[in-house]
Amino acid sequence: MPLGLFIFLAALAVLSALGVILQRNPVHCLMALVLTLLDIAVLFIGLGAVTVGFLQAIVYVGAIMILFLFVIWLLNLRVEQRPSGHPALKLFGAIGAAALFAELCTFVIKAPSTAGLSTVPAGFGSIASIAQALFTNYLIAFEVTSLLLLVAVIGAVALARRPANIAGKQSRSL
Amino acid sequence: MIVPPSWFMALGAVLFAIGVAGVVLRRNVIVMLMSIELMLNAVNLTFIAVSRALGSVDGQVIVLFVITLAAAEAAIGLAIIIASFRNRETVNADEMNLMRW
Amino acid sequence: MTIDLVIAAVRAVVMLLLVLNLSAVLLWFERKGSALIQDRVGANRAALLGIGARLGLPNLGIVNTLLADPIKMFTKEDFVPDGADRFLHDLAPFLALFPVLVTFAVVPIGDTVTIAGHSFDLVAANLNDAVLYVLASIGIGVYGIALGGWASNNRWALLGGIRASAQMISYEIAMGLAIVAVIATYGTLSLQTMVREQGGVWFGWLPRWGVMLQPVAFLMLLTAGMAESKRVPFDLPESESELVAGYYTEYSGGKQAVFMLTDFAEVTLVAMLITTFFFGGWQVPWLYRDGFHLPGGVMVAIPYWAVVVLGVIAFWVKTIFFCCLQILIRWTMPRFRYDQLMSFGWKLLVPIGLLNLMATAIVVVLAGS
Amino acid sequence: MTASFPALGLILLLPALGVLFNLFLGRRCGRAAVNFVGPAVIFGAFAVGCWAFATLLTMPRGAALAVTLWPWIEAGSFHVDFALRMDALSAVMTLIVSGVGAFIHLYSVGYMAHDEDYARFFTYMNLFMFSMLVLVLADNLLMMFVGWEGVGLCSYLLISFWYSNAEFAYNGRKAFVVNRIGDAGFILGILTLVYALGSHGVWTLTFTGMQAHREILGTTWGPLGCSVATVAGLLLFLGATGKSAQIPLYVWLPDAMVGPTPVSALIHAATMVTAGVYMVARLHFLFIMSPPTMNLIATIAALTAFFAATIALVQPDIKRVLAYSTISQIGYMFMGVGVGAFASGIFHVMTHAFFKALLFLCAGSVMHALDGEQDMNRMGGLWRKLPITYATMLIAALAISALPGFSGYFSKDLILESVYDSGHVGLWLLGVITAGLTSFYIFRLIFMTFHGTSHVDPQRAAHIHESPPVMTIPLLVLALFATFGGWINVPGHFLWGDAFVRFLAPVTGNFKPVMEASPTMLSMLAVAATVIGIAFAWLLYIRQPQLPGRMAETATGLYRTLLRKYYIDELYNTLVSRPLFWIAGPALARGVDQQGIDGLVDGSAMTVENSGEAVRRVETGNVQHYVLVYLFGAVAIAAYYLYLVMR
Repeated sequence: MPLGLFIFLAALAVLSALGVILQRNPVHCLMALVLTLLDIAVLFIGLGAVTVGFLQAIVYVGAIMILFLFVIWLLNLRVEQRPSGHPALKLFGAIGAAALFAELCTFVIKAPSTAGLSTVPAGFGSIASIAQALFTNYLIAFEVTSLLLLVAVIGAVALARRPANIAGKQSRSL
Repeated sequence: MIVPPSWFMALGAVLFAIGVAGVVLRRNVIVMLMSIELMLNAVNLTFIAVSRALGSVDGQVIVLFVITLAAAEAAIGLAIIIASFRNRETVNADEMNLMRW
Repeated sequence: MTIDLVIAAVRAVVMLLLVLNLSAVLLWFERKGSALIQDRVGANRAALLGIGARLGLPNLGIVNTLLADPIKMFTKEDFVPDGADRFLHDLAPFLALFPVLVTFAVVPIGDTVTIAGHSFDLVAANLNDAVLYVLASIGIGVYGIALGGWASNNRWALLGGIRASAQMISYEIAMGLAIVAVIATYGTLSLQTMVREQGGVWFGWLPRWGVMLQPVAFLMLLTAGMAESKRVPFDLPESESELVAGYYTEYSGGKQAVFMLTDFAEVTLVAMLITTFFFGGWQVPWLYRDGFHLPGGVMVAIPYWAVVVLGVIAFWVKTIFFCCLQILIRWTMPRFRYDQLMSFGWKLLVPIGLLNLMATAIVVVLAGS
Repeated sequence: MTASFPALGLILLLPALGVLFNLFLGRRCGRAAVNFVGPAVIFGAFAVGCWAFATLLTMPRGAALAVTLWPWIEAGSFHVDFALRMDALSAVMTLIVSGVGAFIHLYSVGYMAHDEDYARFFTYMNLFMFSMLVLVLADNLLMMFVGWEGVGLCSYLLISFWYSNAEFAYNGRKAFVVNRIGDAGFILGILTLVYALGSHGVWTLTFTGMQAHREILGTTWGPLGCSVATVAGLLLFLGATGKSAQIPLYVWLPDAMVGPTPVSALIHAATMVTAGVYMVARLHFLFIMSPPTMNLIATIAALTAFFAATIALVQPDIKRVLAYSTISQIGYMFMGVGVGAFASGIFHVMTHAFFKALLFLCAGSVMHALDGEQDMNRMGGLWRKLPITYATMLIAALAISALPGFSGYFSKDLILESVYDSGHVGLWLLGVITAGLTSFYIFRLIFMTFHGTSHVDPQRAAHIHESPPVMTIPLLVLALFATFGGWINVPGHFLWGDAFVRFLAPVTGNFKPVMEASPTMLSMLAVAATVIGIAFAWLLYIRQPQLPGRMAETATGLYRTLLRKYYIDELYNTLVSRPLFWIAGPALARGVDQQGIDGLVDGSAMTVENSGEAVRRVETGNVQHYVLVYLFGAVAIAAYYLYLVMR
């Protein structure tokens, strides 16, 4: 990936991420997050993980974020009025996050510089290569994941379902 | 010039730290969930960078699993938020303290 | 280097212009087509200095649709209601249009050509993972509608937005299943490769079009595609009788024009995808690189550039045909009820898609072994 | 030589199956099934035993049948098989046990006819038979110990069979505890042998194996000064005193009489209590190597015989009289083995099994007629009403008092002769006196029960009835054996002389007399003592029934002492039980447990509670606080790894 492109994407990612946590309006936060995710998807593609990048866009942006949007609408969230959180909490939180950031960066710097991008095999990151890994080495994990999703679906339905008495009124809404 | 993977990792670190800050600083539970997604993606970015550096596809597979996990987590988390909102009429973390001593 | 950039730019721009103009043409088709169907005259007032009339030609309303309407729309006041989220309200239409337009980048409209020693396919961007790219951009397309509805600070708009996003997400799954079956059939993610796969014939006369292999997927993609474009019978997000105008109730002027443009662009996109997946894209029956090989064994030699041109023409003919088909359906069908819509998507299309996918997988494996 | 004879397994299998059936299906299948299966399996075992015995007879002297069922313990070079071995000795015991047991089971069918818990009863009985046969047929000491404990358990279960009665349950516990003391000795004895043999590299507990290496047993044992044989012998004999009710551990047996009478007959007269004798005979090679042990056994045995006989003189309870008589008879057996005449001891085991079982069954029949009455002062003049019982019991009495011609005569006479010949003249004298006492108390029992004027309270007297055939047939059969069972070993050389002893000789070795005396002369004396005893009984209880009472008044002290069994129970209570109870109660329970341990436990719980009370404030319920802590944890961990990287 060319340097300029990377710098642009990185800056965009950081800015939009900051937008996620700094804005007051949940929908704006969500939009910022969507932007971040797309940006990261592009970074994936730039790193040769083409399939994963597109999947990130499809699943994350196309589905999960919409879910967030729905919930925000369902709860009819507006701009937060009161300043959020306890000041001490904020202070320590900021300190902690900063410390963690410093440490992580140190790691990255200390890490054995794999600058020499190892020459990747042909079709690296293609859907075929991923499927190869997924259905051989990670087969069990794959199956278990399907189970996880099933459980999540059932759990979500069970949790968010309204009590039967008022459920009748709301069907056919929207 | 070609950007070394470590830069991507550094970017991942930044995003992760931002996500952490979001989880700790924001009261709105939904925004906290968003921040968690942010952290997950930061980690994903690192994974992808490493997989590129090592030329192995495993990192990408793991990212796939993480995405699946994120989907499940979002579904359940949001469902919980809805359920609790029905009872408490709030999405502020510091007002959801039923588990208090 | 620069020439490559130039070529790439040219390819992109050409494709974009083609699509936009086709959308305009489709607008005209729709006006007059609906008039035809409903036994009305339709747009027939505006004329350019009455030239047509003087020449004794019937007024086909071309001026109305292609000239007057755009001018009217883009000169109208751009009204933003109180309490609306101004930024998102402005952003939404373009957020809706953008993903659709970029999708066209991967649709191949012709065979390989060579200009000044540079040979390239007649497609804006020849991706290997084109199908994923299509799905991704369609997925992103939801936001424009949804945000447009939300940002208008209007109940009908919000309901329309919610309906739209729910509907699109639901039918994306059906669409995805159909497309996955196609992928399994051709074993590739590149649209250009798929089209090449569809060249040639079976039994010496039957064109190897995908619809022969995946009829179910074809029907599913047609249905889901129409649902994606939110047109009758899937137009609940903008159903006048229920929601005024749905998600663009509060839109007027240029931004509404953009929404409408999005509609027609989506129609075009669906048509192009169907063409590419199931009807051989730019393939002309019995036409090979060196000319026609008619079933009778007759061989008509044709220069290669002519072959390419024929292919491009064939592609647009097929595309326009499917656009017209959608318009026809739009003016023929009544509207679904919302629960019907959902149960149709989830309880009919998705299971069928899964079964189809399973069958495809089995066949592919057996054929492969 | 040893021949493989897998059918031996059947002898154990059949009672085991009986146990399973009665335990799980008994209730469901009903009384009839249980009444059939319970005795049937034992008769089956008896039949198989006879078959094996017959096979054994066809083989040359000293042969044995054996079968290894499965390897049991494999610990390094230490190896124990679950194996059965039937030589002359165990063959005789098997026949006694299964034969007598079979008839007693049959008798039980009638005796327990009115009890609701018949299934449980036969479960226990069969289990007892199984354990006893394991004990008898074991080919190694460890297996024998299993049977040993098994019979102990069954004895406990059956003594307190009517557990709803607190006293019965208590007596059961008493028997169990006393037996534990003896069994502790038994275990220590086994361990001693294992240790001693093992230290010489001989890792075996099979009797043949130990006999083969008996020279090791002779060696003096490191820890103590004396020989291995002495140490092990003493310990094992302690076990024997427990199981076979010898001084000092006999106290449980009289109280064990609260169990159902068939139990008393089978377990506490015929079979289990003679296990000690069998064990000593089985390990004769070990005991012979330690003269002090042998002398101790003989002495204790003689004292027990005399001592128990004296107590039996005055007991009013019919079963207690028999119980003490059992103790004293076992004393005779131990006398025999104690002086090295093992065959004679086993011989007496056999005859005693016949007549004592018969006595108990007759007593049971009497009680059955008087619905449960045990006090002889409330009986009398029953002989017309219970003719069969009377006849058979009379035969048994004659047998036990060793009148010539009856089985008891041959065995007791053989024992006394051997005792005399072995040079223990004092013990012999004691034996003779005891013979007199025996005949006295047994005929006292007969007279008080069947003769004289009836003291039965009227409403009972009305419906006194002879027992049903299912009970009387065993009586008759046993009477037959009690009469002629002894003839198998007629003394001297006329007829088939000493067949029994000669049959056992290869196993138990021949008895070598040190001083010869004319057998006839000795038996004359013994018979004389017997006759005198009978005469006294007749005088006191037929001729002048008022005499005993007067004697009791004149010699109050002596009478009370005997009546209260020399206050032995009281003695044990004060010497052993009380201190133990004190240690357990005030000292340990209240002192250590309630103050110390409970204090610790409660204290810890209190600490936890208080600390929890203090710490719970941390649970603010606000997710973000937890996240914050979590975050700092992550920071710390990352810092640690950072430190590792930096280094």
